[in-house]
Amino acid sequence: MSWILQNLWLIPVLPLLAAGISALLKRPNRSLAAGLAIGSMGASFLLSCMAFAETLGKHGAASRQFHNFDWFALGDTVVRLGWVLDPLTAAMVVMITFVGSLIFIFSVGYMSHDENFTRFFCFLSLFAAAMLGLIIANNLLLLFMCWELVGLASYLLIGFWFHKPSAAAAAKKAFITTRIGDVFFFLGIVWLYSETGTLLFYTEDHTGCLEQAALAKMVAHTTIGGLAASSAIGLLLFCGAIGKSGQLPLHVWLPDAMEGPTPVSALIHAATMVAAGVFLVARVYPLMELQQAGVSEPIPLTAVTWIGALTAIFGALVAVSQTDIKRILAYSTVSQLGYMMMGLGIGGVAVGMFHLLTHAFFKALLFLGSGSIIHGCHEEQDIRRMGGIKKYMPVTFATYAIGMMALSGVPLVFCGFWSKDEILHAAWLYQPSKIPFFLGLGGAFLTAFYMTRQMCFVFAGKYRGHARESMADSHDSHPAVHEAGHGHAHDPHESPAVMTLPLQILAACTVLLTLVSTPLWPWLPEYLVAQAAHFDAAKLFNAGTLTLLVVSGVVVAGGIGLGWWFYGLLPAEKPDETDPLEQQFPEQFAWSRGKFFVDELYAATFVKWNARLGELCHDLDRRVLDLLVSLVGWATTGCAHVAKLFDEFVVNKLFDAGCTEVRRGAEAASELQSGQIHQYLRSIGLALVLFVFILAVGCNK
Amino acid sequence: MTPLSGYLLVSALLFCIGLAGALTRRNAIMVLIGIELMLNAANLNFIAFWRFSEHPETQTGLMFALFSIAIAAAEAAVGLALIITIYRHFRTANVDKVEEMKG
Amino acid sequence: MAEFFQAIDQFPVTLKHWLMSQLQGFVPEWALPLVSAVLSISPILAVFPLLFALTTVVERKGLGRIQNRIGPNRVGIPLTNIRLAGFGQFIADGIKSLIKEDVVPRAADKVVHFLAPIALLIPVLLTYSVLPFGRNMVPLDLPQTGLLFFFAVGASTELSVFMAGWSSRNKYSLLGAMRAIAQMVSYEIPLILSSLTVVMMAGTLSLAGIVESQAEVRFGFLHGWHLFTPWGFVGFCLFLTAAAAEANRTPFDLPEAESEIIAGYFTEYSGFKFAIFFLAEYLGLFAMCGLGITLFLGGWLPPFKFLGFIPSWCWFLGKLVALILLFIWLRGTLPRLRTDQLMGFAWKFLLPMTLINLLVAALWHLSGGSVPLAVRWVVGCALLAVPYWLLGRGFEAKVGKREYRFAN
Amino acid sequence: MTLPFAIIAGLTVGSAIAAMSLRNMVHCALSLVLTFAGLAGLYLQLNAEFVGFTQILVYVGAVSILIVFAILLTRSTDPKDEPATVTPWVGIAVAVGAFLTMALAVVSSPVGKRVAAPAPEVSVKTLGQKLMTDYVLPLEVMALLLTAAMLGAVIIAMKDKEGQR
Repeated sequence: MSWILQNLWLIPVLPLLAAGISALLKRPNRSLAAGLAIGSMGASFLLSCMAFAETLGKHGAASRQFHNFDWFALGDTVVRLGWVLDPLTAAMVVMITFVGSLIFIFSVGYMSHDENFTRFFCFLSLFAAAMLGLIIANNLLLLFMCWELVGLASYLLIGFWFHKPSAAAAAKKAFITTRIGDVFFFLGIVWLYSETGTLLFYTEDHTGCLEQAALAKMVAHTTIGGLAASSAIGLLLFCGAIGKSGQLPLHVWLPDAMEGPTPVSALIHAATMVAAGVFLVARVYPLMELQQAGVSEPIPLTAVTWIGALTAIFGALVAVSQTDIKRILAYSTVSQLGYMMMGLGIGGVAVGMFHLLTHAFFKALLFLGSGSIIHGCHEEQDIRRMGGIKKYMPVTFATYAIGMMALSGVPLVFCGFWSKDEILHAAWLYQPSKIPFFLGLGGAFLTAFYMTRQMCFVFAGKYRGHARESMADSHDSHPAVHEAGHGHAHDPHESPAVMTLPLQILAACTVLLTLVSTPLWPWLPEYLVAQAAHFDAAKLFNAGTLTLLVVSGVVVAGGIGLGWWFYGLLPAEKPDETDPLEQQFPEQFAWSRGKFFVDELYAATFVKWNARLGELCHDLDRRVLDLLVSLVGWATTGCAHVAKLFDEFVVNKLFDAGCTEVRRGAEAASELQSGQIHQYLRSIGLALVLFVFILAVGCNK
Repeated sequence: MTPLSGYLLVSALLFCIGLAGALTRRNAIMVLIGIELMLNAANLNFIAFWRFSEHPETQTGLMFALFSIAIAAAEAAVGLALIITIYRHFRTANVDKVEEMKG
Repeated sequence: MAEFFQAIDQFPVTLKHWLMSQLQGFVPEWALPLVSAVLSISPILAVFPLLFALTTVVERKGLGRIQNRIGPNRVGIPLTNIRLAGFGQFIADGIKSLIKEDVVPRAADKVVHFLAPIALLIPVLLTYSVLPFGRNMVPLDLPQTGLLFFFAVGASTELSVFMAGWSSRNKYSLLGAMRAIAQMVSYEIPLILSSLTVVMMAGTLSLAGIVESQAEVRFGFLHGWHLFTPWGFVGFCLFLTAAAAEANRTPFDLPEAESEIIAGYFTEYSGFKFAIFFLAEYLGLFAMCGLGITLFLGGWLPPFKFLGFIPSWCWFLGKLVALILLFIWLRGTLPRLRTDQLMGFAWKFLLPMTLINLLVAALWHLSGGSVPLAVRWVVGCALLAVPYWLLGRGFEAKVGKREYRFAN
Repeated sequence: MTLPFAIIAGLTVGSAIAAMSLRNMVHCALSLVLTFAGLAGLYLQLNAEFVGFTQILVYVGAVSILIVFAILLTRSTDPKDEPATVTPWVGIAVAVGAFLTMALAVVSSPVGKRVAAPAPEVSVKTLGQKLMTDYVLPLEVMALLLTAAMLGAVIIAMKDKEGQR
C-alpha cells in the first residue's frame, strides 16, 4: 500500500486543523488565520497531487485503491469507515484544493476590510475539510456526515453577514431546502444498509454496496409498485443530489445563497459544494445504472436525465432577465448543474464529471471576476449601474471574457465548449428520446445569449454608477467596507494583485485544460473512467461529431450574435432604462424576471400549509391541553386548602408545643457552649484520657 | 537498641506537652503549635510502629506518616490564615477573647 | 601512565585510608568512626573557606574591572614588598574582622542574636557532606536521600535569616529578613522542581548516582551530561536563576540591598559574626554551584572522554570556579529587580517553566529508544521555546516601559 | 536505650516543653523548630531517612516560617502584663492525666517490649512506586487537598478590597 493511500486522510484533516486552530484565535490575528488556511490548503493540494500521481497510468479495476478501518463495534456489528482513491477522487481533490487555494488567496483581498476576517477563514477551512472528506469517503455514512458538515459550513458562510436580514434568511432557506433532499437521502442510506448490511462502497472481499454481489441482490428485490430496490434507493439518493445541486424543484436556495461573500459563492455555490450532488451520483453510478428487469432504461438515470435537462433550460431562461450580476451567475450555475446531471444520465460518469471539472474552473473564475467587479464598483451588484468597466479594470475584463467564452462554449480553444459538446453528443445518441438534446441545445443558445448580455451591461458603454452616488449609501451591503474610500472620486478601480492573480491563474487553466479535453486526445474524460487515452484524429473527424460541432458552434454564435444585437449595439445610457428584450416580449420577460414564480408558488403552498399546521397545533395546545392543565391546577389548589386547615389546627399546635420544649432544653444546653476553645479542648482531652484508660485496662485483661 | 516503649513514651510525652500547651495558652498561634506537636507525636508513633512491626517492607507506617505530614502542612497554612483573619477582625489573637459563638 | 593518573585521581582517598590504618593502634575502637569523619571533613573545611577568601578578592577585582576601576591591588605578603597584585587582601580583611569590636544592640535579643550566624553556618556546611567532589569522594553517601538531604538542610537556612533579622530589633534587619525569607521560599520551588527533572532521568536521589548516570559516552567522545539535552539545558538555566535567588546574588540581592536597607538582616552584626555571615553566604553559593555541577554538568566527569586522565576533583573544582566567575560577571552586569518583579518572576515565569520542563523531560524519557534523536530534540525544543516565548511576552507586557521621572 | 536516642529524645522533649512554656512567642517558635529537628533525628534513628528529611524540609523549611510570619503579623495589642495562659492548672492536670494513662498503657502492654528486627531495606524507589500504584488515590486526594488549602489560605488571608465591607 502506497504512502499516499495510507495518509489520504491528511488531505481533509489539514484544513480541519486549520479551522480548529483559527477558531481559537483572537480577532486581530488576521494574517495568522489566513496563513493557516492557505497553508493548509496548499499542503492539501500537494498531497492531492501526490494522490493524483498515484492514480496515473493505472487502468480498469487496478486504478481503484481503498483503505478501510474499524470505527467502532457494537456487539457483533462492526462499523467500518474508510477512504477510496480512484481517478474520480483524485481529479476532484486536485480541483478542489487548487481552486480552493486560489479562492482563499482571493479572499485575502476581498475580505480585507471585514472585521470578522478570522472567522471567515475558519469557516472556509471547515468547509474545505468537509468537502475533501466527502470526496475521499469510502463509506456512504462518512460521505453523509461530511455532506451535512458541508451543508453546515455553507449555512454559516451564506449567513456570514448575518446582520443583513436577507443574508440570514438566505442561509436559513439554503439550510432547510437542502434538508428536504437530505431526508430522502438518509432514507436511501438506511434502506441501502438494510438491503446490503454495509455502507462501504468497496471492500477487500468484494462485499461493498457498490460491488457485484450487493448490486445483484438489490436488483433482484422488488418492492412497492414493481420498483426494484436498487431503483428505489437510487431515486432516494438522487433526491439528496437534487437538494444539494439545486436541481429543479429544490433549486430555490441557490440564487438566494448569493447573499454570502463572493468568494463563498465562487467556492461553494459554483465550484465545489453544489457539485457534490453530481459527484454523489457519479460515486454511486454502479447503483444508478442498474437495469431493472422489464424496463428498457435504468429508472434512476432516466430521472437524472430529465431533471437535469429541465433544470438546464429553466436556469438559462431565468438567467436571461436577471439584473444582479451574481444572480445571473447563480442561475447559470443551476443551468450548468442541470447539464452535468443530464450528462451523467445519458453519457455516464466521464461526460458528467468532465463538465463538472471544467465548469468548476471557469465558474470559479467568473465568480471571482464578479467579486473583483463588485469590489471595484464599491459593492455595487446591479449590472444596470455598471458599464464601461473595461477601461477601469483591464485585467478583470480579460479574465472575465475568457470565463464568459468558456461558459458560453465558444468553439475550439475553450474547455467549456468541449465538455458541453460531449454532453450534447451523448444526448444526440440517447435512444429513448431526442427531447433532452433539444433542451440542451436551447440551453446552450440561451447561455451564450445571457452571458453576452451581462458582458455588454458590465463592460461596454460608459459607467452608469455615478447616478447612485448622489443618493446616500442606503443599501451599503457591509458597513465596514471602504470607509476610507468614500473620500476619493467614485470611479471603479482595478483590484489589488492578490485578487487579480488568482483570476489570471484560473483563466490560464481554463484555456490550458482544453489541451487534454478535445476528442483528439480526450485524456481527461478517459482518465475519469480509468481508461487509457489515445491520440485519435478519426474521432474528431467522423461525420456525426463534426456535424454536432458545427451545429453547436452555430448555436453559440447565434446566441452571442443575438445578445450583441440586443445589447451591444446600443449600450444602455441610464440605469433605469427598460431592457431591450422587455420591449420586445414584455410578458415572457416578466415570467423570466419573476423566476417563473417558483418561490411565490412555494410560499403559497408548502410554506403556507406548514404555517397553517403550526397554527393548528398552537390552537390545539392552547385550547385543549391548557384546559387540562388548568383543571389539574384547580384540583391541586383545592386539595391544598384542605391540607392547610389540617396543618393549622393539628400540626402547628403540636409543633409549637414541641418547639417550646426544645427551646427550653437548648437554653440549658447552651450554657455548655461558652465560646471558649480551651473549655472544648479540655473536654476533648478528658474524653481522650477516659477512652485510653478504658482501652488500656480492657486490653490488658 | 532502644525498645519500642521508649519511642512510645517520648511520643506520649510530646503529645501531652502539646495538649497542655493547647489547653493553657491564650494565643491562638500557640494553640496551633500545640496541635502541631500532637500531630508530630502521632507521626512518631506511626514510624515507630512501622519499624517494630513484623512486616516493615509494606511501608504502611511510612506512607501514613508522609500523608500526615502533608495534611499537617495544609492544616497549618489554613489555620494560620484563619488566625490572621481573626486577628484582623478582633484586633487580637487571644482565643479567650473571641467568644461570639457562646450560648 | 594510566595507573599514575589514577593514583593522582584517587590520591585523597588513598591518603585517608593510609592515615586511618596508621591511627588504628593509637585511637580507641569507639572513636574510629569519629576520626574517619574528621578526616573527611577537614579537607572541605580547609578548601572551601580558602576558596571563599580568594573569591572575595577575585570578585572585588573583577567588579573593579567591569566598573572601569582597578580594585584591591595593594596588600601582598606582609612585611615584604611583594604585592601579589593585591591577592593578599583577604588576609588583611580576615584579621580586621577578627579584631573588630563585636557590637550588639542593647534592645537586641542577645541569645538569638548570638545563635543566628551559627545556625546559618551549620546547615550550609552540612550541605557539603553529600556533594561528590570526585570519584569515590563523597563525605556522606546517602544512596536513598542525598538530594533530599541537600534541600532539607538548605531549607533550614531561612530560619537563621529570620533569627538574625528579628533578634536585631532593627527595622532594616527585619525588612531584609522578611524579603529574604519570601524570596527564598518562592525560589525554592523552582529550584527543587528543576532538579527533579534530573532525578526523574537518573532514577535516584543519590548524588553520586546522578553523576554516574551522566557517564554514558555518546558519539565515542562526548559524556552524556544532562546539560546536553533540551530539558537539561533549560533546567540548568532555571536552576542557575533560582540558585542565584536562593543565594541572594544579584540581580536578586534585595534582602541586602545596600542602597535601600543598609545591609539587610545583618545590618546589626559586626566583627567576626559579620564575617561568619559573609562566609556562610558564599559557602551557600558554592554549595548551590556544586549541586548544579553535579546535576547538570556531569559532576566530576570531563566533557570529553579523552580528557579523562585529568583527576576528577580537578574537574569539579574547575567547573566550580567557572560558575563562580559567571556569578561575579552577572553581579557586575545586571541591575537589581524590584520586589514585585522578583515575586512575579518566580511565580509567573519560573514555576510554569519548570513544570513544563518536567513534562518535557518525562516525554524525553518515554520517547527514548523508539523515536529518533533528532525528532526528540526538535519536539523538546519546540515544547520549551513556545511557552518561553509566551510567558516571556506576558511578563514583558506586565512590566511595561519605565519612566525615569527624575532623570529627565 | 542507647546514648544517641537519649540525647535526641531529651533534646526533643526539652525543646517541646520550652516551645509550650516560653513567654516570647518567637522563642516558642524557635524552640518548636528544635523539636521538629529532634523528631527528624528520631526518625533517622528508626531508619526512616526519607520521612526524616521530608520532616525537615516541610516543618523546618516551611511550617515554622509560616508560624513566625503569623506571629509577626498578629503582634498583640493586649497589655504586656496579661498572663500568657488561662487557668493553667486545669489544662496541665488534664495533660498529665493523659500522659499517665498512656504511659500506663505503654508500659503494661507486651508490645512495648518488642525489639526491632534488623533494619529493613527501604528504598525510595519502592516508596515512589507504592505511591503511584497502591496509594495513588490518597496521593491524588492529597494533591487536591493541598491545592484547596493553598487557595483557601490565600483567599482567607487576602485583604478585603476597598469598599467591599
